[in-house]
Amino acid sequence: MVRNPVRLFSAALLATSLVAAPAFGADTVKIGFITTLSGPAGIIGKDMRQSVELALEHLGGKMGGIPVEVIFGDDQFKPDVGKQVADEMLKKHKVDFVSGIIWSNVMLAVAPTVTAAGTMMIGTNAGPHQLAGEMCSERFFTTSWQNDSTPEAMGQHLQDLGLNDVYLIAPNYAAGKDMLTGFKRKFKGRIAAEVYTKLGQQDYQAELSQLRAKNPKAVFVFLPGGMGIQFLKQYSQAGLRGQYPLYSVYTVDELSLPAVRHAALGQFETRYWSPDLDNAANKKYVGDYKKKYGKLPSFYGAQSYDGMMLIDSAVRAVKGNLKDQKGMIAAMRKANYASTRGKYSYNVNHFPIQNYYLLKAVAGPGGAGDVPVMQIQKAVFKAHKDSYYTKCKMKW
Amino acid sequence: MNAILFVEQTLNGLQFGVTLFLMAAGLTLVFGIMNMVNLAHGAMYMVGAYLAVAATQWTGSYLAGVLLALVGTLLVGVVTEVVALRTLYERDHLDQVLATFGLILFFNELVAIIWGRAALFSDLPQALSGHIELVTNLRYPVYRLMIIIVGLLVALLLWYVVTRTRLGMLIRAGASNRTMVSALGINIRLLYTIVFGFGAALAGLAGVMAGPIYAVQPGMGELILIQVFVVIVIGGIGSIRGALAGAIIVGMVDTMGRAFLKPALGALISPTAAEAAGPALASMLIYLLMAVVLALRPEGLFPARGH
Amino acid sequence: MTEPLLDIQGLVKAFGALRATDGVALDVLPGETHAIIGPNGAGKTTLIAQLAGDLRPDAGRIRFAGEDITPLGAAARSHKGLARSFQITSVYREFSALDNVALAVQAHAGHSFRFWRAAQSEEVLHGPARAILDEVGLGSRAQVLAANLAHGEQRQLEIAMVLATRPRLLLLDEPVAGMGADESQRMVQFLGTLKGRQTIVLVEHDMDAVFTLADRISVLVYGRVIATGTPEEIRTNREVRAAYLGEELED
Amino acid sequence: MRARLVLLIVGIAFLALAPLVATAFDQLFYIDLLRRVMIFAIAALSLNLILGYGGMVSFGHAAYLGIGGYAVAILAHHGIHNGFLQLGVAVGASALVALVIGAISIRTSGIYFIMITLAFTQMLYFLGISLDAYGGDDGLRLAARSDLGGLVDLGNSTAFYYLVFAVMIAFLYLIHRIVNSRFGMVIRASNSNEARTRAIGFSPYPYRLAAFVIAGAMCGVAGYLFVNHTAYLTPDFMHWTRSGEIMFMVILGGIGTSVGPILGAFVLLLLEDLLSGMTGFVGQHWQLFIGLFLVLVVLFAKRGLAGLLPGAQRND
Repeated sequence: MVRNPVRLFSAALLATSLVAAPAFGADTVKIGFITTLSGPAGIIGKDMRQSVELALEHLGGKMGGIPVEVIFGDDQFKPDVGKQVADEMLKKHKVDFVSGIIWSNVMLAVAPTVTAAGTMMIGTNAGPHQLAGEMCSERFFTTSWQNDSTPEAMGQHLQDLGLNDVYLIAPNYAAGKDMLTGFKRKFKGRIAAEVYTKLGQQDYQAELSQLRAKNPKAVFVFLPGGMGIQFLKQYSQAGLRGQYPLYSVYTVDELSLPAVRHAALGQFETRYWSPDLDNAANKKYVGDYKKKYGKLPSFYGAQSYDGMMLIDSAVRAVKGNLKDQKGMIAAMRKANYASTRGKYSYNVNHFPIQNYYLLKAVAGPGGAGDVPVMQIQKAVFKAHKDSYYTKCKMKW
Repeated sequence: MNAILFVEQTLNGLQFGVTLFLMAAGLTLVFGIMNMVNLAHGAMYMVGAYLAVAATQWTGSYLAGVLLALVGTLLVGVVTEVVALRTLYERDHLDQVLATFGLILFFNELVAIIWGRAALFSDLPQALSGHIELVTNLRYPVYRLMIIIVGLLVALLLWYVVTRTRLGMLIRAGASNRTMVSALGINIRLLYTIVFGFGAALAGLAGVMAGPIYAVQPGMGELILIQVFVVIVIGGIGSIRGALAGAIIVGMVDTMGRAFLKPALGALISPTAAEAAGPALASMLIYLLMAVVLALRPEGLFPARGH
Repeated sequence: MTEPLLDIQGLVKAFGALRATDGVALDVLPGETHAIIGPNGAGKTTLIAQLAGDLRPDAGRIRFAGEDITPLGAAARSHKGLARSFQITSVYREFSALDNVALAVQAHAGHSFRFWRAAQSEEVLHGPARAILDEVGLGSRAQVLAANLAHGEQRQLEIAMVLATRPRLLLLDEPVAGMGADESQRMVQFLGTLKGRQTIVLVEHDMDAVFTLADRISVLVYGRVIATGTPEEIRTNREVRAAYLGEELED
Repeated sequence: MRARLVLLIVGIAFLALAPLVATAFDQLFYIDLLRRVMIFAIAALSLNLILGYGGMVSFGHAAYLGIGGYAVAILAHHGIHNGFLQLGVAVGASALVALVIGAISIRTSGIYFIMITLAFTQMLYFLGISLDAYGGDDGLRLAARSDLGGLVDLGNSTAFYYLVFAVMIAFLYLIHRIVNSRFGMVIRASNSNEARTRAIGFSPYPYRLAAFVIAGAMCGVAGYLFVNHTAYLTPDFMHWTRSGEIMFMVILGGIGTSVGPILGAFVLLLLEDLLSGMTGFVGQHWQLFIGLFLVLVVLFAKRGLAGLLPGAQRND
């Protein structure tokens, strides 16, 4: 069961017998996909992995006629492990592309390592502002978003509603602060309070008591993963659900909805994608995912599926000549593939220019007792560009 | 400062405190009596929460689910003690730390294998999902009030068992003088198993009650475990009284810190500086408290005598 | 009359309601072997602990060589010249006999913030240590791990460690406890050779040892000294016989 | 004893030759992997000084990994890349923090000591998270690796490997010297029998504190190397599970044995790498097997893995 002992042996043979690979038309396309597969966050990694596998199935296991091999790596939610796995992908497996990465801090450790080694990196979740701005690279693409864009959309929405006295809650760490900054970039109304909670905090009753004392008009939160599940349950139990409308980003998704259920009903999120987005690629992806795995995919999965499709478009454009990196970059810049979000284009920093929608958690097809589903209400941004691309010096 | 808000935050602190106490009681006894560092105590909390969800679904009754979960956690605790931990009592703390950390990984993965990595849905029974108006303008969730009451009842029950029963006499004797208990011809292995099992069941109870408000997911035990260690160390290891005092203090300090530290700091230093320092300091507060307590009283507030 | 080397006044130590030491007064003259005896629970262990600096008395004063040492801890008292053996054998089990004694020498050879040179190669430590091991009769066992020594040998080793600190007063807490008759006799013989050269406070249950070695004896009962005198005086003291020896005889 | 020496020499020779073999077979990844393992081995070695020899069970040793890392990353962030200066600051800051933590912690003992060292590291961890200027939780990217003035180019994977290797061997020797010196004898004696140590005239406190500071400073060096290895720093360096990992390497290898910590680091990290890279059930649930492995080691290899080596029955 050990990871490819045969390959190690054959690689050694190759190296010693100096059999050079043919100048073009590689025999396999190797992709190293790094995500978090162990620990509580492994649930996200699993969704991404399943989506990658589904993408390969849809591609018939081939990109541009060449068999594809994806090697999965577990970063354990630690930047240094992520970097080690990336090194392993590059130097041991000698992959042609590195893809995946959930967390901004892991991405900031991994992406420069990969691009500096001359390999292409296709991010499928984390979009830290550094990579969108001064650290942008021609070898780095992402199929997701820049972190700030989603809260910007929510800020814009509340601005459009003309709300005042909004209460903001986020964990006390870099992403939490970025989210609130992004929100405030578009929301110009009065802010009732800005509260930072402990990272990984479980109980929010103290914050909810403070919140009620302030009597705001609306609440905006960023509480990803388990924090969000806990917050939503407690928000609903405290009887605040009907009282103060709750808006969030990265807090409610298809992974957390089964655990939160009715406590999420009526919740608003902004996002660039939703399972009910109406286009052929998305219908095929969501439908087949549901058929294969028995539940709805999340945006993490959609981005990862897109990541594979983006790579496929590039490999096909250079007719399998993986040495032609310039050609592949040029192809990717066109975003010429059937994305689950529909047609989009790339900005100079290789981040998507795309729509952002307002979503609402509504009762599932099985009625009130069923797991709620996210439903698109309207587009808040059309062809939105992120706020950092001007800092990116890349020209094309 | 608003008086109602202050009362409400006090209740919140109390509620967090009693949850910590349920965890701390078992841990401090296992420490005090068997001289055992059990990092896997958090795993029992997680097992309790998972079993409650599973048993509630299976029986369709919340109460039956809770009872089954408690019995189940007790059994898991007893089996763990007999199979793995029993042989570790005579080892030093290091071996215990290593082995019980191994158990954490084991239980977390086991739960992930059985129930998956996704957080489970766990809801309140209808009867407990409302609020009551304690005094004018102070509405408090019924479920949280129930946690406070259950926690205080358990504390009372423990006080009775420890001070008024033969088992309690043995437990107290065991915490202060291990050799004496064995000299009395007591079946010490059985005593240990009983203490460990009930400690696990108490942690399970904490987990059962936490299920509907927190996320039921693998690794949920470790989030609370470190705070429980802080509690028993502040209280003094091996002392139930210390565990209760430590739990209430930590619960209050943490809650009040989160609620009032930033405004309080804002009055002292500039609001922008408070904005930055407040949340950071609130996260560190209980550790700061522990360092101060241990610097002044190296054996905690209520040391069990005779170590 | 000569100035006492050790002078104890009104020493009190209570544990809750129990006054384990209840106003003990005692003096030890230079060069004498002063035995402290008493039934179980008389407070001997508590007294020794206070003399050695492991327990802080609640009241009272301990003067050593004319100096008040009451506030000093165990290590500081060792440097004043007070050395103790423990009731339960207390040696470094994972070190060789020689290293055990060398450590005691080292403790009185300046500070130990020396990080590089191997202590085992330092003749200034091992030379004296070897000499003392020879003196107590363990010379041939120098390289044996303390854990592997026989019980009697471990007790001898402990005495060697005590001597290695070049003490002015030896506090010996039941030095023959748990020994066989032969071992016990050899230990008494050895302690006899120290008589006169060393001032010794001897706490002991073994009455043969006590009456063989002691110049004076103090009898401790319920935390108080009820009598002090020569072995002959103690043997004939009626109060002592009633309170102590009587019980002992009944055993 | 001879068998162990042979094993030690074989091990050192293996590590010395590993980069050459890896380069010959074009498997440069193994250079990075072993380098990371050796950096953790250095951290474990430093912990072993206080934990194994001094009996001080510090559950917060990752603090110095973090401080060493922050020293480099913060200086680099402000444009100071001089590797020697960075090293000085890393060691100095680690020693200073160890002095403060140690001064308070060493007054306690047993489980209290374990918990108070943990508490201090938790404080530093949360402090790191709230340091917005230095990336907070996202951490800091090292703009450039430490510049050692042409002595060693840390950008060169193999050269960096040999630097780490040299530091590890040097620390192994340094600790060997320390534990056998007068100072080391006091530390070990205080661990073995504290009452006896006081009775013969030592106050253990200053010696323990000094050992604590030395161990902190040595771990600061590991932090210095680690941040240069990952070229990235996060407060995660100081997470309590990281302290636990370092501790497990020491216990796993065999506490108070000279090469035990190195052995422990290699076994734990290589096993993690091996299991997590497997496919199927094992790969998906590899932590289950690591967990079982730890429990079994404790139950059946009482003196750690070093206790299983030939010649281990000797009670050193």
